[in-house]
Amino acid sequence: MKIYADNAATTKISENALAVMIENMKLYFANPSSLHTPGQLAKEQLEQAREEIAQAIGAKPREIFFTSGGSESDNQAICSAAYAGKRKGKNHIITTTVEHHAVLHTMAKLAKDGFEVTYLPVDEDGWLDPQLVREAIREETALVSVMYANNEVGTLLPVKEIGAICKEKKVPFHTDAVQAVGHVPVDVREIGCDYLALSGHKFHGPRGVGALYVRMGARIDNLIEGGAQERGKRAGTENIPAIVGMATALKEALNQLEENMEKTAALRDYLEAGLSKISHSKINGSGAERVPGTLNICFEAIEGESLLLLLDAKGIAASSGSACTSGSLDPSHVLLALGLPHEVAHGSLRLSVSEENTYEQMDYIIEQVKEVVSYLRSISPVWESLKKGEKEYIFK
Amino acid sequence: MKIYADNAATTKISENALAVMIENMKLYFANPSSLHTPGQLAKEQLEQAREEIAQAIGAKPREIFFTSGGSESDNQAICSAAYAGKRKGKNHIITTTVEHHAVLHTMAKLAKDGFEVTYLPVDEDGWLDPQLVREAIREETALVSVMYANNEVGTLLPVKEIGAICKEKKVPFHTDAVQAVGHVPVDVREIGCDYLALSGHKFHGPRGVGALYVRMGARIDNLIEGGAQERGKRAGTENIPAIVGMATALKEALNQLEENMEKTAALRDYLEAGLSKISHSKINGSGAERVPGTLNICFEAIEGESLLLLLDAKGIAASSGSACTSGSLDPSHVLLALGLPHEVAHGSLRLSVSEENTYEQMDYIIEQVKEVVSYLRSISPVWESLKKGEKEYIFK
Amino acid sequence: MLYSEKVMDHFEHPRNVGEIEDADGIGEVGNATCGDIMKIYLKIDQDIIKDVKFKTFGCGSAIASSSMATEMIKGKPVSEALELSNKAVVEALDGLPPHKLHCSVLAEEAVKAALDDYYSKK
Amino acid sequence: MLYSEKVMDHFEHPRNVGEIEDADGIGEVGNATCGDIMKIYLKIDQDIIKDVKFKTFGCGSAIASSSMATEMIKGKPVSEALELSNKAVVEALDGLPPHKLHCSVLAEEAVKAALDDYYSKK
Ligand SMILES: Cc1ncc(COP(=O)(O)O)c(C=O)c1O
Ligand SMILES: Cc1ncc(COP(=O)(O)O)c(C=O)c1O
Repeated sequence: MKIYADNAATTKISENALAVMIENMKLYFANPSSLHTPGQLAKEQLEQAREEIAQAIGAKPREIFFTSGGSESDNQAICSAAYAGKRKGKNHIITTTVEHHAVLHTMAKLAKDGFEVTYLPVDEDGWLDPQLVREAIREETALVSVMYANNEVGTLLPVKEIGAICKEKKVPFHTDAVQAVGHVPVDVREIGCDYLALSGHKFHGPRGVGALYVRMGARIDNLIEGGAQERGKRAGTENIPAIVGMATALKEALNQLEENMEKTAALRDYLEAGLSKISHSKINGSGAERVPGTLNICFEAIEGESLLLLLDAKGIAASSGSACTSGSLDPSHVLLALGLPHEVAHGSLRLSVSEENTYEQMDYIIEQVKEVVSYLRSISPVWESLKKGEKEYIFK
Repeated sequence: MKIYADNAATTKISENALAVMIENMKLYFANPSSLHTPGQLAKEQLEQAREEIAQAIGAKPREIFFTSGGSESDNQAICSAAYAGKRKGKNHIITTTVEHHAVLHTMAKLAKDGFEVTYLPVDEDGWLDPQLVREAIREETALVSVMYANNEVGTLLPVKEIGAICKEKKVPFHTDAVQAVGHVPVDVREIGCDYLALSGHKFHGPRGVGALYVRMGARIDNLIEGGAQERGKRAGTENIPAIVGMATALKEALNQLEENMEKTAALRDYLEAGLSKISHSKINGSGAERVPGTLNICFEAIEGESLLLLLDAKGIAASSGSACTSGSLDPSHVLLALGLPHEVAHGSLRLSVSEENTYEQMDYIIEQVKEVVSYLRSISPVWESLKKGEKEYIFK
Repeated sequence: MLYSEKVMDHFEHPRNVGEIEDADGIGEVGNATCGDIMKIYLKIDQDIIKDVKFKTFGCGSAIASSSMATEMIKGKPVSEALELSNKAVVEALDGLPPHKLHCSVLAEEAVKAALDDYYSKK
Repeated sequence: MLYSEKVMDHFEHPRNVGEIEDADGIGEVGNATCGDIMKIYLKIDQDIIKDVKFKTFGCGSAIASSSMATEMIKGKPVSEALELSNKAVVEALDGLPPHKLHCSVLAEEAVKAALDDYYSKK
C-alpha cells in the first residue's frame, strides 16, 4: 500500500487547478504588464484570481499581493512592519516560540539589526494565552507575529483574540496562516490582522506561489525591487499560471471546506485513537483545537528518522518535525517549546492526512506504526534501560 | 493575422517544458525536504535540474541557487555583494544607466542605505566601454553590476572584458543575463563573473522561476529567510515543477541555439530592413552586437502607446519600452541613456521575435507599421510643425 | 482591457481629425517632452462653434479625449464650450485609467486655449 | 536517495541486534538528548571476538553504522577491532551523507568503549 500522509509538508495539486494552469500557460501566456490584447487578457486572469483570493479570506482585491510562497510573504510582512516601526523609534517585536522558520529566522535577522524580539511561550499543547500578548506589548512594540495554525502539531492559536488586543493597543499584527488557509475558515476582518501569509501548495494548489494580505493602510515595502508589478510592491513578471492555479485550488477547498474538515478530522481522530494505544507515547497538541488533518505523536525510546524510514519502506510517507528542518540533527523547536524533553522530542512522528485518505489507510498506518515502534524499541538501548527500571519513563 | 512579437517581455512555454511540468506535478509532488521516498524522488528531480542548469552555463551544480525569477536573483546577488562589501568598509557600487529596474531599483535602495552608486554611461547603441569600468573602480568598490544583454534594445554589453577587469581588480562582478541566457552562448567561466541572474520565462520556460549563479567562494546571503532549502540560502518549498520546466526549456534552447540565433537574427534583420525605410526613424542599437531577436526603433512625431495599440488592433503584439514600465508616463530610461531626446524616445517600438515567427509575419508587420506610423503622423501636430518647417527633424 | 470600448472607438476612429485653414481660434497645449500635444482648431460663427478639428500627438487616451472633446463642443455655443470639464470628457468616454486622467485635462485645456485665442483675436 | 543501498540494507536488516547476557565487554556511547545512543556487547575468547551484539537508539545511519561495525569486528582478534576506524565503517557502507558522518564516529567509539570495558575487567 502507498499512503501519502505528509500533507502538511505539501499537497498534491488538484486536477482542476492543474487543468486551469495548463490552459493558462497555453492561452494567456503574455506578460500582463504589456499593453497589447494578449497582455491585457493575461492581466484579466491575474486580477480575477486576485479577486477570488481576496474573497476567500474576506479581503479586498487591493489588499492581496502575490508572492513566491509562504516564506516570502512572511519575510515581507515582518520586515515591512518592523522597519516602519523602527522609523518611528519602535524596535520591539513579539512572536512565539513555535513559529515556522520563515518567521523565526526573519526575527533572528532583525535581532541582529537591533530589534529586540520577545518569544512568547506556549502551553503543552502549543497554544498561546492571548493575555501574554497583552502583557508583552510595550510603547515600542512595532509588530506582533503569531501563526494561525502550527505546522508540526496543528494547534490553532487564538489569533482573533490576539488581533483584538493588537487593534486595541494599535500594534500591527501579522499572522502566518499558511497551515490554516483552505483547512479552517479564515477571515482577515474577523482576525483583525494587518498582514496574513498564505501559500498555494498547502491546499492542493501549485508550488512557488503565495499571497500576502496587507490591510489597506498598513505599511508594505518591497522585499524584491524592480518592475512595477503588484502595485510596485513586488517586482518580477507575474506567475499567472500558478496564481490562477492557487485561486482555483482555494475556491475548491472552500467549496468543500466543512465537508473536508469533518472528513479529515474524523480520519485523524480515528488514527489518533489507534496510535494512542501504543504504550509510553503522547499525542502532542491533543488538548487544543487543531487543524483537522494534523496528528503529532511522540514515542518514548525511539528516534524519529528511523521510524520515518521504516514506515517509508512500508509505503507510508510521513514526517518527523517539519520537512524543512528534517536532515538537521536538532529535535523540533516546536516540540521543545511544548515542554517535551529532548530524548522524547527526537521520537516524534507527524502524520497529516487530507480528504483523499481512507480509513483502510488509517488501519494500515496504525498497524505498521505499532509494528515499527515495537521493533525499534526492541533494538533500543533506551527501551532496555526503561524496562530494566534503570531509567524512569517520561510518558507513564 | 495574429503575431506575437513581444518575446523579450515573455515567451510562450515550450511543449516539452509544459509536458515535463505536468508529469512532475503528478508524479513528483512531494516535498524534497521530506525524508520519505516520494520526497527523495522529488529531490532527485530537483538536483538533476540543478545539474542541467549548471551545465548550460558552465557552472557547477553547487553554484546554482533557484529563485522565483530574474528580479529576485538580481536583488539577492546585488544585496549580498553590497553588504558583504560594507562589512569590509566598501560602500561603492558601479553599474550602468541601462540596467533593468530589478537592478536600478535595488541600487536606489542601497543608495538610501549609504552606498554610493556610479551609473556608467553607454554610447548611442547602448554599449558600455569596459575601460569606463576600469576607471570607475576604486579601493572601496564593493560590486560591479553590468547586464549581459539589454532588454529594450538588445545590445550585448562586453561582459567578458568587464569580468576580466573585475577579476584583475578583485571586485565582485554581477551580470543580469536574463535576456541573454538561451539566446546567445553564456558561460560563467568565460565571463568570469561572481554572480549571474537568469529567468525561466525568457527562453520558453515557465514563469515565476529563475536561478542565480554564485561562484564558489562568492558571498551569498538570504533575501528570503526560513527553511534550509537551497543550502540555507533561499527559503521556501522548492518549486520543482517550474524548476524542471526551466531546465527542460533551457536544454531545448541550447540544443538549437545556433540554428535559432541564425533564424531569429535573419528575421529581425529582414524586419529591420523593411522598417528602416520609414522616413525620420531610427533603429536603436544597430551599431552594436545585439541578441538576435530584438529590434528597437523610434519614429519621429508619434507616440509609442498609440502606435502599440493600433498595431494590437491589427493583431500584432509588440512593446514600447520594457513591459514592466509600460503604463508609466515616462519615456524609457534606456532610450534616454542612449542619448535620444524625450520627444523621440516617446515614439519607440520594440519588436522581439522568436524562432517561431515567419517571414510572412515580418512582411505583415512592416506593412502595418508603415500604415499606422503614417496615419499617426497625419494626425500629429508635431508632424505638422516638422513638415511646415516650424521645427527641425531630429532624425533627418 | 486597458481602455473602455468608448475610448477604443474614439481612439481607433477619431472624429474631427484635421486642420482648419482659416480657423477663428487655435489652441495648442502640452509638449513633446511629456509625450502629449493637442492642437484644436475652431471655426466660429455668431458665437456658435460651426466646425472643430484637432491633431494630437499622444497616447490612445489623449487621442480619444481630443476626439470626444471636439464632439462635445461641435455645434455648441461658445459659452457652453467654455463650461466643458475634463470630468465630462471622462464620463463621456466611460472612464479613463487613473494614470491617464491628465489626458482629459489636456483636452479641456486645449479647448479653452482655442477659445482664448478666438476671444483675443475678436 | 538519502542513503546508499548498503546503508538501507543494514538499517532495515541490521546484523547482530540484541544483548549478550554474560558479555565480556559492554560499551555505551552517545546520549538521548543528542538523539543517538549505541550499546555494544562483546563475547571474547582468547582475544578473539566470538560474538557481538548491539542496541541502538538513533537514526537510520546510526543503526546501519552499528550493524556494519559489529559485522566488521565479529570473529576478529581484539587487536584488529581496536584499529576499526569510522572511515572504514563509512566506506563499507558505501558512504554516508555529510551530516551523518558522526554516526560512524559513534560506532567506532562504541566498539572502543566495549573493548576498554573488556580490558578493564580483565
Ligand atoms: C534584463 C532583465 N532583468 C531582469 C528581469 C526580471 O525578470 P523576472 O520578470 O523574471 O523577475 C527582466 C525581465 O523582466 C529582464 O529583461
Ligand atoms: C506555517 C508555515 N509557514 C510558512 C511556510 C513556508 O511556506 P512556503 O514553503 O510556501 O514558502 C510553511 C510551509 O513550509 C508553513 O507550514
